[in-house]
Amino acid sequence: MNSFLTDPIGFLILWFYSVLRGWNLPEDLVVLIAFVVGAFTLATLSLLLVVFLIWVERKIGGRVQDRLGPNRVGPFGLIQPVADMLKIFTKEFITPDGADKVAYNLGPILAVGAVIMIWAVVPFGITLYGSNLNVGILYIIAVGGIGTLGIIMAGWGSNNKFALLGAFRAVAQLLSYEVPMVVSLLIPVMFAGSMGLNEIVRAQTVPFIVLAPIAALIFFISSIAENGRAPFDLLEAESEIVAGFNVEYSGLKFGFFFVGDFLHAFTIALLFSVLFLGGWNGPGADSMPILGFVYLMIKTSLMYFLGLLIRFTLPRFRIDQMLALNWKLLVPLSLVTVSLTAIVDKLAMNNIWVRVIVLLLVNLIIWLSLQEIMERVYRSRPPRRTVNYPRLKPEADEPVVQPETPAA
Amino acid sequence: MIPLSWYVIVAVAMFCIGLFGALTRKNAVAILMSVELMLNAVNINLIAFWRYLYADPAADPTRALAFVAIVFVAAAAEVAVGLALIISAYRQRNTVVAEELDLMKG
Amino acid sequence: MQNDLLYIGIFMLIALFIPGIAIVIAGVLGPKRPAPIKNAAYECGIETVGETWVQFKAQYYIYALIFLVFDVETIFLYPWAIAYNAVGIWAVLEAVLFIFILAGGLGYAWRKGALEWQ
Amino acid sequence: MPMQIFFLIIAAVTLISAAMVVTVRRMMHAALWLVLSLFGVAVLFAMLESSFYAVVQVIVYIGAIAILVIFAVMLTRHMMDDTGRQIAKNWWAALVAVVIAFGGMVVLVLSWSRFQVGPGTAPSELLLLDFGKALTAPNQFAIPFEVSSVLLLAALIGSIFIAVERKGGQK
Repeated sequence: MNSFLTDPIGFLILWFYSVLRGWNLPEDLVVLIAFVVGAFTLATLSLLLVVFLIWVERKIGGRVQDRLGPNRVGPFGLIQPVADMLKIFTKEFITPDGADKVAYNLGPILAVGAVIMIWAVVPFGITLYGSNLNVGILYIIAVGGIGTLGIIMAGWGSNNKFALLGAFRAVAQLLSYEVPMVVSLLIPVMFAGSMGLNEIVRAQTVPFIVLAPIAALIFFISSIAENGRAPFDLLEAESEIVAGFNVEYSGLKFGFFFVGDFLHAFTIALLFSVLFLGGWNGPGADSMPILGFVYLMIKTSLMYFLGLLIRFTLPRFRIDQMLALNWKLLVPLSLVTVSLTAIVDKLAMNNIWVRVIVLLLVNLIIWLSLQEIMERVYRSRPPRRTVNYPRLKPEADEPVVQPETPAA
Repeated sequence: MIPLSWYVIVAVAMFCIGLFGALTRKNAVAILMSVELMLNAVNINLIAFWRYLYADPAADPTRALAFVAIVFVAAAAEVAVGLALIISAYRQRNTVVAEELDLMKG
Repeated sequence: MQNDLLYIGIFMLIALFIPGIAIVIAGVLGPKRPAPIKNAAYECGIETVGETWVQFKAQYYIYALIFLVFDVETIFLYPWAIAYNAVGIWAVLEAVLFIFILAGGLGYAWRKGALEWQ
Repeated sequence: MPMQIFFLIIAAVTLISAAMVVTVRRMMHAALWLVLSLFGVAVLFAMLESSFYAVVQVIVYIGAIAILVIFAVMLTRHMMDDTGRQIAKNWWAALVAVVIAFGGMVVLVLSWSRFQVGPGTAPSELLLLDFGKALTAPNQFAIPFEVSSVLLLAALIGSIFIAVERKGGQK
């Protein structure tokens, strides 16, 4: 009973195994059934979470922008997403003429499936993880590539110029921002000496954000861009390319792109907490695994809230700004950060506090020199060309023409 | 258990399919895709032999892994340069049919 | 390790299966009343002119190219990062050299103006 | 036994989609079949307990190379269209040659007894650590390590040089 109080989910899993073994099944089959049930539960939970996340996001978004958010259906509008879900489930699918059926239908499935797949390797607690894959981080990157493929299939399959143009843009953005993400993720792997997410969490006696704040920042920015949210929401810039790669979708197929989007926003917060904020580490988490889960959720909610604040306050980048930010700032910065961190950490003594101080100093130096360089670049730029728009105010010597007042 | 020969046969079959494509396809991009298939067949072979014969620590298992890494690099370089050439040729000659790309004939 | 991979495989299948089955269910529940105008490609009310799959600029291709090269480096850098705690300073310097050779490619693209959005 | 059935399914999917790559008429479909085939190879890697290369296969081949191929298909789409022959006229000669080569190699594989072995000891968890060490050890792969970065650099510079549109050049 004690075990149930400190680690209810792990207790349930063990109980489930013992029930299966009680049926005298062969061991392989027991493992297989347990895996299927576990995977199904986790995937379903992640999708159900989206229903809640939509409400949270709309409510917080409303508050940030001085609106109320959903407030009609149920208390505080809590039932709103359920109503939306029921509605979207019963809408008609409109498949455009000349669409490539297979690519068109696989697109949304891959886009949302790729986000769910990340959850397979996330450690939610000491005992609570799907799979302790020894190449967890590379798996996350690989799954991101599958999502990119889903978008390109959606854009190409819909037989629409806007959709294809949107898909090209989206893929250019997703590919570009994968580079700084891959490079900055080297740092947690370096410190932990493993690519398994469990080992990375376990290695964080000091959260890695303290050891490598710049890498954490790069990871955060590039994962927002991977998610395609403001300020990086060029993939669905309504004002520029009608809606991007998903113009031709309707009903649930359209909805799934947004399910993927909402879930991805939460997932990057989760990953950030696992990789840089210490995951389930916290006082007392070793003896009471459920506490670790609570810690992780608190950290995740904080990061999720931060992401929402960014989303609802910043305006959208132009496409050239978005690409320049990546290739001319984040990629070089991540390369420099990784190199310097690797060298300095090797030279620093193995004492954890010496490392913290030295690495913080290195990060500070990188940051200050970055500021200095950007200042210089900004100063050395030629002044902005001013365009001679037609003036609204007349010249001094011109006769002032009063607008005719309409007859009363 | 799956014997090694199964993997080798799959690799051989894949290599032959890639070879067939490289010999018969007219489109230059398709030829590149076929070459990718052949390189993949090589990788299947390398990893299968690594797993069956050299995985135990006494036999220096890292050697095969380094080989595979080099094959990956070669494949990436080949695709990058090959597709750039195709795009450039397409821009100049407006064709991607390999037989019509006879710039060197003068 | 085999078990971990098995779980990943099952999870990937299920992660694709659930959205797929949801779309099938929604297709059964929803009405089906296709009409020629409704099924036409959406281009702000104007009829589609010319082929849909028009040409696009090579700029996108160049970004994908640089991405490919940086992606391949993961094969080498991630095993190195795992071994980071077990190797000496020279190995670290080798990896830094590796990174800087690659950064040379980025610098070339920059100077060539290939990173400029036109 | 279930392992063998699973292997046969995966091998069939991989090979059939590879065959579709070389025969299908629309280039875009060929690229999508290529993705499926590459994914099948990744699963084969996973079955060989090389999780690292299984994942790298997805990252490099599906995430990057396949996307690059799809881009190239779209960029050059105009002429390579789906009408007209996609296969050279003397395809049957190539088919005969390939089948003979395949048959010969299969006979060779089946006749040599060393190919009939089962898997050796499972690779240890520490293998990637060893691989990382070996990559930078001067008496092992330090030189291939650096040379491959030079190769990648050369490929990048070369392909950018070729692909960048020259100003004022012919269209």
